[in-house]
Amino acid sequence: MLLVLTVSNGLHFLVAWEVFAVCGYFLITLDGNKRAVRTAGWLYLATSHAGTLCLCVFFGLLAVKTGGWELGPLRGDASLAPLFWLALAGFGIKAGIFPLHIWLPSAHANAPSHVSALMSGVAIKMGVYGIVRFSGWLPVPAAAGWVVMALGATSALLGIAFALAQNDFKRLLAYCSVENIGIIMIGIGGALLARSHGDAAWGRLALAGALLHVWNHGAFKALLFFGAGSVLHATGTREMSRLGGLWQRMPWTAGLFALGAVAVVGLPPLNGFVSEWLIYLGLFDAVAGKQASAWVAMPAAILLGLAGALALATFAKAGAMIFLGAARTKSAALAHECGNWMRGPMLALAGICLGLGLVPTLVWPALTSAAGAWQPVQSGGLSDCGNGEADGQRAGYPHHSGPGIVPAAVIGLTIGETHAAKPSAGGAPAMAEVPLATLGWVQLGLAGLMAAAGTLLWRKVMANNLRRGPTWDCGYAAPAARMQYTSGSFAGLASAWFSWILRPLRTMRRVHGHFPAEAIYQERVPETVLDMVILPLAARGMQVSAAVRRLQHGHLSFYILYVVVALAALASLVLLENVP
Amino acid sequence: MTSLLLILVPSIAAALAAAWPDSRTRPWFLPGAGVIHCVLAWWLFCAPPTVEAGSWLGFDPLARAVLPVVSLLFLVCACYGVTYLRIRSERPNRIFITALLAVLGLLSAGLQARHLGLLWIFTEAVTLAAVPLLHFNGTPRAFEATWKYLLVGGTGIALSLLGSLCLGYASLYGGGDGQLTFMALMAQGGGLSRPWVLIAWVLLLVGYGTKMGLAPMHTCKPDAYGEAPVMVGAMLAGGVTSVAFTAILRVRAVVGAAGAGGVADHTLLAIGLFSILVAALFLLGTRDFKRMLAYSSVEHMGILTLGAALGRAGVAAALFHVWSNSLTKGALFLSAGNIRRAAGSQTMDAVRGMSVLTPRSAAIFVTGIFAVTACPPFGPFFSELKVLRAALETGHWAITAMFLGCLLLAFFGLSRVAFGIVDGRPHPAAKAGGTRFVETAGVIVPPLVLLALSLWLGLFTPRMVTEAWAAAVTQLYPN
Amino acid sequence: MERWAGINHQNLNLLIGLAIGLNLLALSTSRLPMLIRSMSAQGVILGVMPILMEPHADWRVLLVALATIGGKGLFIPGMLRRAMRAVRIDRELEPLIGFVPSLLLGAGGTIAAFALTPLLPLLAEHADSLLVPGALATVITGLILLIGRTEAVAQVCGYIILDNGIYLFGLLLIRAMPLMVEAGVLLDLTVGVFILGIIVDRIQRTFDSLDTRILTTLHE
Amino acid sequence: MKLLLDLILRIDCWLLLAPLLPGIINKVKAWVAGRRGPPVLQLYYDLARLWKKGVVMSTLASPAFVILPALTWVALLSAAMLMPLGPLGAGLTFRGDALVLLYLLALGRFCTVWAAMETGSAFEGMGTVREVSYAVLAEAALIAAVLSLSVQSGSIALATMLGPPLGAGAVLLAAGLFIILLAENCRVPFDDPNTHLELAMIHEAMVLDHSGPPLAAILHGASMKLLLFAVLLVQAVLPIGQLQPLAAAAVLAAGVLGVTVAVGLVESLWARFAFRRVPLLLTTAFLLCLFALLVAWKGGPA
Repeated sequence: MLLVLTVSNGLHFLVAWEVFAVCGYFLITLDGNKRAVRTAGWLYLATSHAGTLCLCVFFGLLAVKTGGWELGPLRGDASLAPLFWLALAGFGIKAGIFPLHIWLPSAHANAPSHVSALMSGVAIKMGVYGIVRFSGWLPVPAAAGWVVMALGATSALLGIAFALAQNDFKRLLAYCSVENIGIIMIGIGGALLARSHGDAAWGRLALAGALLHVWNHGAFKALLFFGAGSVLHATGTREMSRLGGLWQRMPWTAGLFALGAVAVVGLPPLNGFVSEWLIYLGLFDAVAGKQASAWVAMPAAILLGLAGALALATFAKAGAMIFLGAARTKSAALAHECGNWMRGPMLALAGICLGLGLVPTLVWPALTSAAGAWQPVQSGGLSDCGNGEADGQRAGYPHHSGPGIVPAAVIGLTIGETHAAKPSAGGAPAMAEVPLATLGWVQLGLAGLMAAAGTLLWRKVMANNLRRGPTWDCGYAAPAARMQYTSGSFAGLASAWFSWILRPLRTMRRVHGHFPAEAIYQERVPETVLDMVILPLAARGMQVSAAVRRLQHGHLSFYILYVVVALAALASLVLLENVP
Repeated sequence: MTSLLLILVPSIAAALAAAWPDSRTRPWFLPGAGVIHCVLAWWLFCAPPTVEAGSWLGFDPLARAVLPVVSLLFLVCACYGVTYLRIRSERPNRIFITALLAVLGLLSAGLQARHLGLLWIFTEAVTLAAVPLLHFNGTPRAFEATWKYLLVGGTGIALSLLGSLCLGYASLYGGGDGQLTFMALMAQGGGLSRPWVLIAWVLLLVGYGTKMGLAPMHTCKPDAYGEAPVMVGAMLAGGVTSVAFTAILRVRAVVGAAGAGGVADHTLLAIGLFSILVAALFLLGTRDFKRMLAYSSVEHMGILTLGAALGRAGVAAALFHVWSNSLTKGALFLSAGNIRRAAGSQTMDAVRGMSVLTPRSAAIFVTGIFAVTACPPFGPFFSELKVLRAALETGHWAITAMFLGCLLLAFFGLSRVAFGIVDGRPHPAAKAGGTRFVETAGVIVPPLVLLALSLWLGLFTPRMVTEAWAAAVTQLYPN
Repeated sequence: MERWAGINHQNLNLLIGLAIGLNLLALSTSRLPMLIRSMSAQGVILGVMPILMEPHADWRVLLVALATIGGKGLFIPGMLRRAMRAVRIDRELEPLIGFVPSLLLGAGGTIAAFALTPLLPLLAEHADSLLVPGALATVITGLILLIGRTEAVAQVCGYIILDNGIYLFGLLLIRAMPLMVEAGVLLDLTVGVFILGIIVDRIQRTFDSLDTRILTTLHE
Repeated sequence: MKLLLDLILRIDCWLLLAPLLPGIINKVKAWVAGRRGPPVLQLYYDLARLWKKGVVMSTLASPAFVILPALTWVALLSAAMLMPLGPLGAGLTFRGDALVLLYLLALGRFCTVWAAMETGSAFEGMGTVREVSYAVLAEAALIAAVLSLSVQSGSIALATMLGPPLGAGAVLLAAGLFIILLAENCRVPFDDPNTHLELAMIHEAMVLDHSGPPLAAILHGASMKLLLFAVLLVQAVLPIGQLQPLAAAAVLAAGVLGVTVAVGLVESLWARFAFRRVPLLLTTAFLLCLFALLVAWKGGPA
């Protein structure tokens, strides 16, 4: 995988890419005895292969146009621009941008949780890496920025809408990855847009935000998947409607999951906010610029806000259904806390989330240099308040690798590689002024204040005498665990607004008559794109295949007839070309 | 002279094997002849002899670009065959071994044939020599497969004879002196009668295409590959098809010289793409993993044909693909044979969980499937990428898109079947079967070697091999 | 000399006409012995042709002629008769293409062959010969039999008639093609048909029938 | 030193003045209804009493149940610190603080929601669902409002965004922000803070189980939020930045008072909406803000 990041030859890139994809398959199917796991793994493999073929064409065309497999900045040749679409499709499948995400939910849900963490944290980022890398190296078509941003906004909104409607918490996290990729794509789209509008400074801002979000998402999503993994390990179910009240048995997991949830929703003072904030700044600048790009940036900003609010609902639901309230089933009531070996990595990841949130300036130099390397500029100085404080990260990049390699290192950092970053020597990028240091102080202050106020209130409450009693529940005499809001009912209100795309499948039996039978209400959200588009298409393909296979019926006479028919067909082809 | 030895050694070995009294030691003729043949072939490969322009037989650049890999494939299959025949000691092996050795000799002859008639004779002879190989198992199914192979193949062969005669008549009509060597025909070039050349081309393409197994003439292929012993399948898929392909290449060169190259390329393109498409559709639904390999072979024959239609770069890529496909397909056939033997069945419905029963063969099989579906870093990936690049260079956008779409479908089909038989829990019946198949070195090492060779070909394509392909292209496109 | 060639030419065309007639006979008959007989007669006729075409009876020409007559006229028909007798079936019961349609098809093919031949560029010496249309008609007949019949014996006959057609065409090149090559081709064909005969025999013994419609176990 | 003093003053200002607003609203409502109503300072009394009381906590809830109200309160207070107060300016101003403010509000919501779900009560679940769902729409409207301010002023710092010259879209924006204010603070017609029909509540349903000091924190936080939105509304539409400091302060105070009275009047004259009509109203607010944005973009100086 690291190979993917470091090669500078198209052929080697493809090799590394595909080997990495195939490894992904074997990781997903580690638990290969279950049919669902195998299906999910195969779906992953198949879509991934489709993406690789796109990339094969991409690199093939690149090689045809440039005459070799060597990669490098080629921004001069405008005829290469249409290739961007191929790269977008190929890398987009890996990244899981919305209509191409079909493999992602089931793969993430069925893989072992640490693998899900790795995939969500790193694997799908390879797609992002590809898009960033090649949009930086190649000229892009004029519409690229618009399309990428539109795709990103769609991914963000629909990804989180699907996440909200899920009952399987790992699927929820997977769809949330679709959302986060969408957020990253919004940032990248902003950068592309800025480039096509004369290299506006806000583009870099959006790109820096996107890259930082790559990093952040890696940290908090891994944390959440680890948390999900320990819940799965403890209770044996992925259905949130069968859980509840786990905080009592697994306080560590609950706390860390809550932390991850705050981070993923993008709330201050954690890291998710910092990157979203940067992307917002880019978008707001774009809108305030009143250029044509504002027409895209404006809806993108609003959709980003919508997605953020939905994410809040989603993770409030996830946290509440899994950890809060009363246990809904026996297995949830008998859960046990994960061991130290599971807790350790979670603590480390939580530390990263906290650290990146409170001291965002740590990564700033790497981000600016990456954004700069993406598009070197001739003029403009780095006007960054936070730059001066980042002296912890001052080792050097190998200079021979050139500026092009820097984005790789930025992503390299996301997976815990101890690369150290330093702004590359080649050209200081013009970055809009960003009070990142101030933001850091605000976040730090906020965290401090929260800790202080929380402690204070707790002490006050203890001093005032804390009593325990049953939940009041408006005086209802016999509250039961089954009366709690379930995952479906929690999401019902908001996901109803998206039923046009979610297309939930309902089974309902109402209470009827004087001696009613048991009433039932079930709702399941399908994989809409997969179930309603891809599978029907696949069924059609299988029909064609079945029809063609019927030709191989075993009757020799017909086989000889086929030979004669082929002869006639080829002869008529030749005739057609030779008769004027 | 050494090039004649390539034909003589297997022929003599075949004669000796036929006369050898002991059926337990007779299989050793296979690797014996294989080793000598392989050494000779690679010696000639490294030090290519000069071939006289008018000679009827010779180790010319095209033979040099194909023969070594066929020889290598035979050697590995022969080694596998020793173990295989020991397992199948209940079947008489005299005719089988004789025929297999004869096939090797005739393949060497067919690849080296530089004369229109001679080429046809050897290709036909290979077809006939393969017949005893197909019904080795002696089951009704095997006879049925043989019957179909013989009649469909025979029809193709008849058409290619008619085509050869037409090409000869084209030369005669154009004032040729009856020298029907390819060099002479190419030298005659525009002097050949165009209508006759075109008629000949269509007939020869269909005829040799039947031997290659291009759709829709592929119909006997799944039956034959499905019922024959696996190393025979490997030799058919890697060896016989190569002879037919070189035959098409040689004829294409003549047609090109006669000024009808464009038409020829269009027909090649059409039938190549059609083969890929049909094979992909078959692969999507097939449930028998040995027949699946046959369809995959149809697909790869389509890729070869496609490459042949794409000019110099395409032909070089296609020759590369001959190598990578032969080696990879060989590994697949041999490992599939192990699985077949261990599971006692060859359909997906009855075979499951082979990663438990035959872990090593299953691993080789799955790796082979990845290799043959053009996953790097194996040979087929690089050769197909070269075909792709050739297609892109010549600006065939729609064809590239179709080609890739079909590759994707083929991947779906192949991976579906492969994982279907490898994963899951084994059938209780297969587990409890009386004589358990043991994965000895004799049945594991050969496919592994082939897979390693495919990997080696992909990662470190030797300069000398690349040069051999380039030389063959120069022979086919002299100007 | 001139006259000799002229007479031979006439005789050759006569023989080819005969062969075409045999084609139609083969297409129309439902009785397998009749089919075999017409096929073997065609083989004998074809075997005589090279002797007529080559005024100087070379020993190699003689060899080719003898091999053709022996193989196609005697040996293979004998083998087929034996196989047929073993299953005690002597007629084609349910052909895929009926006898009248196949006869019409064959006639149509023959007419088309005659109509198309003038379109082909032929050397002057072949222009008024029936070789080319005769060859085409025979090839078409062979293909119709191969496709239309379901008895293995009939299919083998069809294949041999197809070969006969190609052999006829090959006579165009009898001067150009070195005889060694011609002999090799002939040998191949003979061996091929011989193997066909063996397999027919095996099929008869394995399945106790020669109806190829039962040979459809192998399918998708 | 001066900075510290300023900060303390400002905190005091927010802390002390905020509870006045609910009192005023209640007074207005009583006045319209012809009652005497509770004293304006009623909330102060309530807070003081709650602060001294003990706490009953559900057996299902974790300690976070008690701590989270404090975090909500801190989030709201921090948001208040970012809000400029007319001539006084903000406690802290930097590029992008508007977004921080928005997300601090979201943080406050998240903490409240989490605490509500701790109890496992169906009623709290109900309130939570409504809260997070309607917040989605309110968030979109709010972002659109902030965007329009940002377009108008060309800045993303609240200090420069607020107090603009009277723009063409001011009326639209005022209407939009006012609806958002009602929604975010759970006032009629979205929610009825005085009702005791739990089924019909949003915010109140979420805090049903709270008692003692945490409830005090929640109530005080809610009043701060109300003040925050009132200040935002006034500064967003009135040209306070163009006035003399004293006049600006007076206008600001008068504006806030006016908004508060308006809220009281709305509560007196309107009934609570059926829940299915709530999205409609919020969408209206969003569209109002969006139109304000377009007007600011196309109508304002380039």
